[in-house]
Amino acid sequence: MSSADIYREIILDYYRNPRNYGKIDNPDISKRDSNPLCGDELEMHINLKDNKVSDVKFTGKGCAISQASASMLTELIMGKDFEYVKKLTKEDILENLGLPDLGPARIKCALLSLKVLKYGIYSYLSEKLNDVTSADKIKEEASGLF
Amino acid sequence: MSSADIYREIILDYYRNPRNYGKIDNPDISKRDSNPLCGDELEMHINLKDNKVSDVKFTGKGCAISQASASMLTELIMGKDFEYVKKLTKEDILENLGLPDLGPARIKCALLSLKVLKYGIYSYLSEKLNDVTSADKIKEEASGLF
Amino acid sequence: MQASTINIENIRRDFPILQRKVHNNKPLVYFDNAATTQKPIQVIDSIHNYYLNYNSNIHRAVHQLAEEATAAYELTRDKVAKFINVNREELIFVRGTTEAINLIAYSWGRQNVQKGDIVVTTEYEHHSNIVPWQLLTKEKEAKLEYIGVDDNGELILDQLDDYLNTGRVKLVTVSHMSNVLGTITNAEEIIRRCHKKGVKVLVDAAQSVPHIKVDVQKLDCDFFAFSAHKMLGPTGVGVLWARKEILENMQPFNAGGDMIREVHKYNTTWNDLPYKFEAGTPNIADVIGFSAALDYLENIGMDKVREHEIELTKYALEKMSVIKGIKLYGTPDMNKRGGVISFNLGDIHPHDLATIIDEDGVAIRSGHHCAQVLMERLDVSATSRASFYIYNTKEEVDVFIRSLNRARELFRI
Amino acid sequence: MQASTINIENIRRDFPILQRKVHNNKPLVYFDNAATTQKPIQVIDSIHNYYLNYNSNIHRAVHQLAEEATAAYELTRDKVAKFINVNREELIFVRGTTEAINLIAYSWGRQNVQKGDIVVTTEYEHHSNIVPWQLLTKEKEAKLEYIGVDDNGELILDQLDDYLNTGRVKLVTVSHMSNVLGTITNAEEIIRRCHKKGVKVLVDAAQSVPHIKVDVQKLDCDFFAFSAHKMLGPTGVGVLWARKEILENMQPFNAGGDMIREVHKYNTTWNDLPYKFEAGTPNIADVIGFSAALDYLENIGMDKVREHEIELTKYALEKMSVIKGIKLYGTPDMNKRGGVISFNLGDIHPHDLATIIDEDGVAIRSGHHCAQVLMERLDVSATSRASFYIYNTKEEVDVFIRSLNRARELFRI
Ligand SMILES: Cc1ncc(COP(=O)(O)O)c(C=O)c1O
Ligand SMILES: Cc1ncc(COP(=O)(O)O)c(C=O)c1O
Repeated sequence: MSSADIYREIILDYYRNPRNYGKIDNPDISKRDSNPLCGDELEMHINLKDNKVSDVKFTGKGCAISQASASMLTELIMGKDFEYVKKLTKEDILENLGLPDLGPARIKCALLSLKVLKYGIYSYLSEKLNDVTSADKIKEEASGLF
Repeated sequence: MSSADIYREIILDYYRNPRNYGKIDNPDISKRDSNPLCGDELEMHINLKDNKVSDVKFTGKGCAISQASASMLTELIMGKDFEYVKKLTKEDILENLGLPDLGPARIKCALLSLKVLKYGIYSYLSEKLNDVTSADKIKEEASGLF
Repeated sequence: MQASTINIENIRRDFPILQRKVHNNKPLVYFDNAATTQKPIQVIDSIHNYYLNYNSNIHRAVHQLAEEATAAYELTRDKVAKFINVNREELIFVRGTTEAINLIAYSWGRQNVQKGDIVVTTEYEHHSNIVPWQLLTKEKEAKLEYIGVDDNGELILDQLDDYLNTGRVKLVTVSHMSNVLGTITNAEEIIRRCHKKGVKVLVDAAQSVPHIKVDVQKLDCDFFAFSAHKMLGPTGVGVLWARKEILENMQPFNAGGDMIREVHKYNTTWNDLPYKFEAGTPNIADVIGFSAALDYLENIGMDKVREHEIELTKYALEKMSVIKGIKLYGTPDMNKRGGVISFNLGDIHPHDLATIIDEDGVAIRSGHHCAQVLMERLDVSATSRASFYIYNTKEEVDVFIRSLNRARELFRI
Repeated sequence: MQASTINIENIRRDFPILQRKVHNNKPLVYFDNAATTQKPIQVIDSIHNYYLNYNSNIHRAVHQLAEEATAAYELTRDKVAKFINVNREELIFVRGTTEAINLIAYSWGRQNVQKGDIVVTTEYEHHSNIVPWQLLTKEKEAKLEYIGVDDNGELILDQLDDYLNTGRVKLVTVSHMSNVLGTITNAEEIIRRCHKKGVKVLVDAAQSVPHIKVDVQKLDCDFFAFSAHKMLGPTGVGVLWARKEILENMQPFNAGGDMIREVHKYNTTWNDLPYKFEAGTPNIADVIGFSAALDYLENIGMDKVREHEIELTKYALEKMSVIKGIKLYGTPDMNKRGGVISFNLGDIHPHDLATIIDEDGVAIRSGHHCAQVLMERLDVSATSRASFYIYNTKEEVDVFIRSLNRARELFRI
């Protein structure tokens, strides 16, 4: 993808005016991670109600791709069934971003938010729900992202 | 030098029937060293009387060159002035051995005996005679051999 | 074409990779030299020649290949010794600066740093000169302290005095040139102050030896480390120098073949310097290849290298400073900086910037540059960094500038 | 010409050094393969090609060269993983077997071996698998014990049981093939007995992986180490494998760039596996070159490699055994030995022998082979050692035998 394709108006807008930026007090799910290669940081907070995402926020520092990706991800999952959220794939994220063909150097930026989300769900499942089997599965998926 | 030149009758004879092989009880000078590259070992014992070498013996394990060199060196210094012994050079040893043109891989074998001798004199000068200046000079020489 | 003091056309011909085209046939503009430099054909061929003609393990065999390989390996040691003006027996080949610093931390550090002692580093160090000391001071219940960086990107030496006055400092460890700001450390002054108090100094020369003439005896430090791959040499080779008295009293680091004198079941004695610190089969081919890199730099002359970089950096700083929205880090005083320029352009994240200008063939680095402590100090998460070497030209700077402006437009700044 | 199962003429054409003449125009007969092997042109060209076309530092930059170099470097990890059948995230690139073992001793050893514990090694280990454990057990006031070697050159496994029965053993560390005797260790049996008692096992595979097919998962050991330069690869590259659970609980060894997640002034977190254990710029070019070596061996097939070496070793042992005054070490059972032959000829010291036959172009190793403990066990100060690889021929063995006889005559034996 050429950079003109990547840095479209919408990505820049989400980068500069991130939706759902902030924190939640005592969230059900809370996770922070960083990309050791580039230093990008991301923290995500989620509340669940009736097995749906009732609130979601993120904070972070990083490139336009990682921040726009995080912000768009929060919009994507807001109000959705928890089952749906658990099943999100790499392809879902890239499509949601409108960047299906990112090269290997930058795809990690786009996927950091999904990684944080999956690790957050892992902690939630294992620590709060004691559902070790599902937790391990999602941890596997998270570590396989990059 | 070709190996036919190196392994002359006389070297083999000194290798198989080393002169002055053995130990001295309570020698004035006593030193053991080994060549870390090949594992050759050598120990040398010397007695001095009236500033002359009154007795010298060696023991060791190693190749024909190192053992013949050690044995020939003992013969060379027996009865000699200590001053003469202190001044022996690399060239003296190689000439005494009849191997002036040894290559870099084997010259260390020929010089191990001189190295042990010089380190022995160093210990003697510094510990027994308290002659630090001469001792340091000879230590320099020893460590410069290889 | 170039007003440069070195014949840059000739030099560029020696670097085949500079003929390479990237992305849609753009000529490569390689400005990532602080990360690793390109290699002249002389270095590449020297490695090739080693494997084609005299590859062998070294030091212990008597056959001809082993003799030739050993001689060539040890010749590099002689050349390095001459290059930085030290004795060959004090020179230890390692993988790189990182391993050199870890060797000191493990061996000298664990013997000499005790509970309550202080190790002083600086806010502009590379992670390689921070994390080993974090591990050591944690193990020993000692303290790690930082000399701060002022707004010009220079060390605040008054803070050094404060630490020294505690009387608990065992080591001051400082990079000779910042890999982010390009600041050239006043190492002589630091060493003078430390030695007055009997404190040892380690100089991380990863960014200095490749770019400025360094005489280690004159510098008078105690430990000195750098990497071959940042000065035209192969990857996998670094150099540690330390004073003989220190090395003699240090325990070995890695143990194994070559570093021993005699091994018995329950006790072992060590080989002479420098071999005591080179355990196992070393990186023979690349140490030999490093010789050619040293020859190449000596041939040009380190003064000329420095002059060329000053000229190029001045030119680039001038052109960059007028770009709208740019923020340049580090001192404007060329006497105090090398050919490394860190910057940020508007709110474009450095990764995004690097991606955009990569399309124009320009290779720069973006991120924290293994200097997260400095990033915190500068209050940024990352910077972009262009860094120059002997084969770079003003024309390449022009391409770079044009590309920065394209990025600016893309981000509507 | 050769009854060999591999096409040796084709193979020899890939190794340019085999065309070399030494001393007075004698063709090189290279029998020093246990020290280091020669490299096929595919490996040599792969390194050349890296420097000519895509040299760059890896992992952190986004420009095109960095992307290409990173991909090639990580591809080697995939290939190694496949070659020994493990997961890529458990594979750490180091300088060689020596560094791999030291890494385990420093990191895992210092965390897990306590006062009074026992580390068990064997009498036929290389210094690299003895001295690190001497240092560790001394520091920890633990004990180092040795499994003895019988007159056939095999380990006396009853002694292992005695040690295990003490209940104090933390680690058994054993070479998979002796670099002096060529004995192939019954590692499966050792691992079985150790795991029954919950004891970890390190396998030094420096001499096995290059010569026999090894499936690490089947072997079921806990740590596994080998060197690229002994299997057609470049110098300066080695591999450490360990189980994920173990690596995850291990402290880092060297600290610096690339192995961190976040560095703050007073605390730092680690990168994921395997990067947590790869600090600083690695030996990029040579790791990439190692890929070509693995391809080369896979192409021939490790079973074929083994067959060829058995045939050659059998042939050499037959011819050598009738030389007057010769003493051969190790087992005559070819199922239990690799292509390494240690011997002594009359009272000719191995160094003298090596010098003499070097004149005929034959490169063998002489000395203690970094196995002084074994030399004491065999009650010799040194042995001569001929060791074979895929490019060696029976004709070369004939040259070697003639040369041994010339040495015998020169020494009047
Ligand atoms: C100042 C400084 N120190 C240390 C290092 C580490 O060097 P290496 O990665 O070669 O070990 C670098 C380069 O990355 C550096 O710039
Ligand atoms: C059995 C064994 N272990 C360890 C080593 C050390 O390997 P390296 O020198 O590549 O570190 C060797 C080779 O020298 C060896 O033969």
